[in-house]
Amino acid sequence: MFLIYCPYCEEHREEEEFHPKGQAHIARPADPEACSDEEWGDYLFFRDNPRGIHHELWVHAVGCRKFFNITRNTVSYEILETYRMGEQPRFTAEYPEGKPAEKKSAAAKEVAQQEGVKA
Amino acid sequence: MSEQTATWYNLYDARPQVEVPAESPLAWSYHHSGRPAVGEKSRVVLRERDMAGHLILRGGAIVLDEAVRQVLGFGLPGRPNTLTRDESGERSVQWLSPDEWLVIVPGGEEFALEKRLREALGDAHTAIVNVSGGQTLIELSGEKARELLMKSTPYDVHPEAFPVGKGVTTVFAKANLILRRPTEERWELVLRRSFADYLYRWILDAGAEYAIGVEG
Amino acid sequence: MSQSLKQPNRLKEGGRIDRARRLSFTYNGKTYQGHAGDTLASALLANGVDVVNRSFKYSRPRGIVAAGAEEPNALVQLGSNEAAQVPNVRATQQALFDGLVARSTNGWPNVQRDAMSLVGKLGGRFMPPGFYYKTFMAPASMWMTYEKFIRKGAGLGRSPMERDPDSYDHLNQHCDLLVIGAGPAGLAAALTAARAGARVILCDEQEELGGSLLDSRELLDDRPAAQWAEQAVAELAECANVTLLPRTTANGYHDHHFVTLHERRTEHLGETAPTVDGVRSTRSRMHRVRAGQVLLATGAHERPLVYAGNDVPGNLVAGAVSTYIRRYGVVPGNRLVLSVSNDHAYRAALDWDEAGREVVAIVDARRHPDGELVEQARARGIRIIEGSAVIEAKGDKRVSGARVATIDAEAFTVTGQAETLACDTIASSGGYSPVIHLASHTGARPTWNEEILGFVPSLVKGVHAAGSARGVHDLAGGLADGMAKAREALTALGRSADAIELPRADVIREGQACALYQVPHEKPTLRAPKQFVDLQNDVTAAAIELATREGFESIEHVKRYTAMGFGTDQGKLGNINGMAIAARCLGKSIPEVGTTVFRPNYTPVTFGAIVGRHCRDLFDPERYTALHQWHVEHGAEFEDVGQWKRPWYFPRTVDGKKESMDEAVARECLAVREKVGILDASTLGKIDIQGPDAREFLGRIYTNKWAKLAPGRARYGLMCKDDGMLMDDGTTSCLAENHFLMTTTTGGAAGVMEWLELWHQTEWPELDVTFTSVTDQWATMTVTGPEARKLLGEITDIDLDRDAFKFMDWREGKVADVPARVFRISFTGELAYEINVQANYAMHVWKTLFEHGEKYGLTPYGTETMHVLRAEKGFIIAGQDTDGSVTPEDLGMQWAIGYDKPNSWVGKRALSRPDTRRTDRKQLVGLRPKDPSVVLEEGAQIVFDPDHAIPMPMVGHVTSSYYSPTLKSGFALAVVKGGHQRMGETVYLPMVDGKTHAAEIVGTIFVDPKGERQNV
Amino acid sequence: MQRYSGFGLAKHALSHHENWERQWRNPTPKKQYDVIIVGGGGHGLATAYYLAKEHGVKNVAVVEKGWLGGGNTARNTTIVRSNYLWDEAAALYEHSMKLWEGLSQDLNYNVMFSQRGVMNLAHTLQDMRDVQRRVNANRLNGIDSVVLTPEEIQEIVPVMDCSKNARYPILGASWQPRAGVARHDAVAWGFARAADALGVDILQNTEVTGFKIRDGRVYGVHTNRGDIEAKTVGCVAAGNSGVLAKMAGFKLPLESHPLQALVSEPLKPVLDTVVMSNHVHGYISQTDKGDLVIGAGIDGYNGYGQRGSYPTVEHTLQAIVEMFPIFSRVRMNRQWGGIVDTCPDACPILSATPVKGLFFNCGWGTGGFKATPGSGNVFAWTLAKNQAHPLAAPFSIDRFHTGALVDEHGAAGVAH
Repeated sequence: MFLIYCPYCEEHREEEEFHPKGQAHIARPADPEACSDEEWGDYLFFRDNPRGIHHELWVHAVGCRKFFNITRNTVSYEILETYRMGEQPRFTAEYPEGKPAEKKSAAAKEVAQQEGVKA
Repeated sequence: MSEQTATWYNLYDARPQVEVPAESPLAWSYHHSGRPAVGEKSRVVLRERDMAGHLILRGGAIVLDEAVRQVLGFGLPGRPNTLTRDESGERSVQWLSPDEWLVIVPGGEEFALEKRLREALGDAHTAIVNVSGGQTLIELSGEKARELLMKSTPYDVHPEAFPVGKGVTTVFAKANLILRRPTEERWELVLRRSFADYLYRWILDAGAEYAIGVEG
Repeated sequence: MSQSLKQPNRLKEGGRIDRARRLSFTYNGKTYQGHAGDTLASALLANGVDVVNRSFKYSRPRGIVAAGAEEPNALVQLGSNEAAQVPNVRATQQALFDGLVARSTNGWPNVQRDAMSLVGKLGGRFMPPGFYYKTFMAPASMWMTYEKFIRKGAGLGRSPMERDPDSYDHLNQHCDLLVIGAGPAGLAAALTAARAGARVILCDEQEELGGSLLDSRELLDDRPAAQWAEQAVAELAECANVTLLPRTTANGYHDHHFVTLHERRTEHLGETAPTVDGVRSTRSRMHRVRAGQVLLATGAHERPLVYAGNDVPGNLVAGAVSTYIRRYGVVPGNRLVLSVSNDHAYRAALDWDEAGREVVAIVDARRHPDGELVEQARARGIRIIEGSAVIEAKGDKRVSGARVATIDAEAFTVTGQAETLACDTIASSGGYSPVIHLASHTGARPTWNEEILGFVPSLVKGVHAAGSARGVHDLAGGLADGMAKAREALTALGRSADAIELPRADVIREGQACALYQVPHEKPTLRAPKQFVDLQNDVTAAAIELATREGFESIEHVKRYTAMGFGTDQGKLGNINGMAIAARCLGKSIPEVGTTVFRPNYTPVTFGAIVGRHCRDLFDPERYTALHQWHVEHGAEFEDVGQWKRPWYFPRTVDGKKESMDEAVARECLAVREKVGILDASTLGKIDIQGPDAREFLGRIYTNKWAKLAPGRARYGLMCKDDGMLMDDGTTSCLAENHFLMTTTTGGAAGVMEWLELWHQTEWPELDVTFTSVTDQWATMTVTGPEARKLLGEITDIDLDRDAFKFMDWREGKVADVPARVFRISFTGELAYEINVQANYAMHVWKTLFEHGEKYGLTPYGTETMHVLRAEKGFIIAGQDTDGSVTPEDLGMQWAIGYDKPNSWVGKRALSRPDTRRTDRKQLVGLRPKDPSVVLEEGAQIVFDPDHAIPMPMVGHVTSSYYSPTLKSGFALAVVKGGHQRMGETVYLPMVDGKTHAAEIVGTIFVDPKGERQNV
Repeated sequence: MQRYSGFGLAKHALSHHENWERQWRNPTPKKQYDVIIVGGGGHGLATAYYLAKEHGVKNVAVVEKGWLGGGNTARNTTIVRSNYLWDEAAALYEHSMKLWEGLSQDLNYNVMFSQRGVMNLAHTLQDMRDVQRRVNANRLNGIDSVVLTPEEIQEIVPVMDCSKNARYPILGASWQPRAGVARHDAVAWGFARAADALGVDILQNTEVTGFKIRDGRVYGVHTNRGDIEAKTVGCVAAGNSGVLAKMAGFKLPLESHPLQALVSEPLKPVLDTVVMSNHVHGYISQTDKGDLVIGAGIDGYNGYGQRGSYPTVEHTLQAIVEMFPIFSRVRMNRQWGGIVDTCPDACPILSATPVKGLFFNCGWGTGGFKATPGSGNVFAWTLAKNQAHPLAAPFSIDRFHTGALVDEHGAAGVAH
């Protein structure tokens, strides 16, 4: 059973609170009517299925109900990072140790997040 | 409140103005499963705080924080998974998600609160949803309350991980609920109406070895 | 029933048993005595019981071999009555309690004289590995008969045939450090972490914490090691941050340091859980532990040597001999021959000697053993036979002698003449295998360590191993290792722990062990007497050799072909020996042959403990509406819809006779069509939608248009997935300009809620809109029928005038003094009002309606009547009339598709794919059976040509079918290929009973096609 | 090939089993074959066997990265049935069922196919409609299938709780008497031995690292033991199909998920048939050795780890104890996970690909084991004739673009 860091609740929670929702970063074509049948079929059904680093969409179903992304190794099941919608992963198949350039901006983002609400 | 907001949202007081019989979500459970008496050996005590006012607020934190402060006299909790309360402890606001909070106030206050919040919010879009009939709040206390929770939820309820002032939505048995810890001795569980009987039966079953008693 | 009071093998003193407490127990119908602190195994040995079972395949007599979880033979059936039966209990792990009743698992008529043993003796030769695959094939028709006999002979214990009287529970635990195993390394680790203030859980599978310290010969701080263990446990017990769990087995290591610990809470007390203060205890408990770090201090299992006749009762592993003597005060025989490859095992001979019984000889495979323990044995005058091994045990139901010869282990040959030593016990040791099972569960492959001649665990991040579990077998080393690894673990958590003062242990110099697994015999393996590798599955060295000859070269193939390691012990004793034999046969090294993968569970776990409290009436939540009590009190029969209990129908009892469903439904239907009925519709999903972009969002998520829906109005909507297939439907009302109330199907509520959030959060975050579930907030009562207006008019202040409050309008007002939103939505085709009130007041409103409704003939109806009425009107039920392969067009609902909306709403693009454009798709139609008395079967398949041979081309099926009391006829909804173009055609429905029904394709609306009745 | 028989067994016993032959060779890869099958599981070995036996194509290599039969063949719950809802799926699985019925004799290897019947329980009114729909469809497709009442169910499975006070009472079931279970490992071994005897080279520990593709056509594979050439390559690699497709430069509509199963300790015979319940989520049968074999649901995330989530196991056992309260005191011995490659419509892909000469047979989801002989048979035909077998035609990759799915998720709702 996974232990998953929810980037919105900002703490680790048990897998029982989450649902996996397939591959992350699948954008719906901007103009579906302009898509060929082939392109539409690809969008609907064709997914990466890597052995190794994979980006997944999950939802914190029993919790904050927010969707977010997980970078996870599909063999070891190690979770390398979780990140909010709209953000890009640091760990990718190309950069299994993390993209060097983005480390700084990720840190900056964290500071921004912590400011949050002025209580 | 501006005239426009009045046409934007349906403001609606669901509570009758005259006295009519009301039933908490646990009415059937009390009837059907009974209420074991609280006795000397009871190491867990359950008490329902029924008929309270429950509101869900959804929107931007900064705007809402100001409105809530203005109306309730205290602000939104600043961190995830925490709650703020007024001095009496009867009114609380709990973080549910980055744009969602649960407000619990004494029964009957919720509609006035909703109206005043709407006024304070002006044109800012915020959803306020009255869910007072859809859920109820129970309290668990006693030396074995924490162990009973450990039987039921995978969330860590150790004081280190769950200090006073914390509140989370989590898995409980095969349902989910909101679990909060307003004071050192007391745990609060917010149950959804339709799951209330299942959860009540679960809690009685899990609490049997602690001679659980139900107050009221 | 006979009785035995003597315990011939019990020592006068020693052991950790409570001699003052005598317990009596029954084994195979005979009553024996033991003591508190005994296991069933130690008590049986104390009583001189040699044969405890018959083997699985060959029915050979078997005795106790080990003292713990690795025991392969001593499996018993526990329980004095049917409901208390527990099959396959390992006697070495079952604490003795007074009144325990056990039988051996195999053996008929009894273990001493077993009928099947003849088959084993004679037929054993005809049962090489894989023999089933090679025979029983002719004639083909006989296989099921052969199989019956094979099944009868197989299996170990038997399932109870009555319901379990006990209950079980779970406890969710969280800790910084989970320490598994409370031997020297585990105790040192737990003390280190506990003193540093960390949250620690320490568990051990044995009855008492202490592990090997409990039967150690060694001293700690000049006192028996067990005393230090007691002191350490006492200190830990005082720590608020420490949870101690004896009798608790870590049975599975799951992802991210989630470990399940099975605590046997009462199995040492009786066969069923005791009642304390009127409350029955749970029999066992599963701790679901989420640990920050895990330390495996699981020790090692001793490997026996594989020699001929090594399964005859009286053959034990050396360490077990010490355990029985030192922990239980039991010597399992009189005359011992010890066959070893290492120094460590000499302890067994020293203990035996000290117990006052004869050590015939120590047979050491090494040419020049010279460690301290060897010297001690020599000093006592024990005969040591060097460069040799026991090559064969003699005896039938008990060892009678050991054939000993010099061997060349590397060349795998016997080099000298065998000598037979008279003895009744042979103990052997081929080395020690770290218990790597839990580490292996994580997916990490163990690696072979040539120095310790064993696999050591590979560890994923956050897992640590200490002591024997990673091959550090000496006491001082184990203690130090436990402390060091605990400190490492806490450092990894960002904490720290100081070093603690460890007790002083003597360092015993041990000589190098030699590699010995299978002992050579004068005869080649295939011809030698059976040399057992896996005792539980009767797998011999010859079987492994044969498997490799037949081309099974991967260790996984060998295991599967021979069944090695597939027993309830998962090959704890035998696997490494089996791999070594396979390696020898294949001319490879052990690591080349492969590693073995262990899976949970470490030892078997009761289903009940895994199930916990989630059984019986807590198996799955039952969801109730606010009106549940009324339904129960009015005799409703309930239908399961998702987790909801919905009233299905309300049978009446007239003159003592209860209506059938058909009778009740006919009455309820007519009541609605002719008078007025009421339905509890509270289970429908309800979602409150607010925001400036709410309308835009609806326009994108629904297939139809929402731009112009005015406040006060409601509209029916269809929701598709992006593949164009219908997903859910329901009405949505405009409460105010930026405020909507959506309804969903009962079963679809949670899914739709998540669906809305998915699209909002991932695709259209720019839309300012929020969704809140209000399913539980509102109770919904549908009052419907010609008299509905009159009835409702009596108790509401809402103007119900047909022009003031039109069909598909909603109004707010009071009903029975309770604020209500009333929706003129009809799912029955009749005049209908859906009254929504805050659920706490629902019962009051419902009862008030009945107070006023009697004169109108107000009739409660359930889901079945609702279905009939809606089907008469051609209204679909998503999930019944659709199945994930039906588009709105297939349903003939083009009127609800906004082809010209400005956005490409969800599902639109998919409707223009080649397959969705086909005109011969299965389309929703009505069916009228030619014979009006026929109610077609739901699920009946439709054909055009009923005379076609099988396989018969099918063109659709019946999705909904009922008898209509209004039409006085059966009628149905169905999907038919190209159905929309086939109105008036006849189709056929061939049924199981051989009959074929004919039906006419008609429109889907059977009653009031113009919709006048709902619009009055 | 030595023929196996009871008499032969006795003869070998007298010579101390010293003269048994290898069941298959351990050949050195040739440079070139007519056909390469990638994947030495049940389906791949069956494909090779039928290529050699029925199409005379004997110069065939089966390339397996580990040990043969080591994937899902070794890790499934061994259920064999053909009572699928849709015509296309039913035809394919019934074709397979007919091959199962003579398989032991055909292969001269007892695969212990035990036709003890499979029961799919219905617990809700919608379940019942689905059962009736499927049974009616099965019968018109010539597949044995009946609807059982609770009383009939109780008679076949006396140890199950068929009472009305269960949380989800059993309302009925579908029942396929010809369905049953088989000895999974033996299926792989039997096909391997028979294929080997016909000349097929089974290359174990040989991993495909890439495809040789030129001008849109395949002409061989790269492996860790060197390049091997062939103009026709069939990939039958289950969970690893996606990885292979990526090597060949295209995507498949597949996701690989963990599917868990577990066994109890061996028990004396107590359950004589296969019982499946989709509603409470569990299925169970008893092996000839006495273990209760219990299947769990698919985990929702992608995974190649041969492990799944523990709560899945908990829920499965809750369902089993709900149906069989007497098993509460029985103990679970072992659990494991397979990797199932699933298509969006829960049906397989038996298809040509954008690369000429390269074919894929995958996406069997939870239906793989029962399809083994049929899948191999149909795929062999497809490879030999370079065109889709009529039974394979509906399962082409194209369907995910045209929309012509064969949606077994739908009303069938029956997996495994």
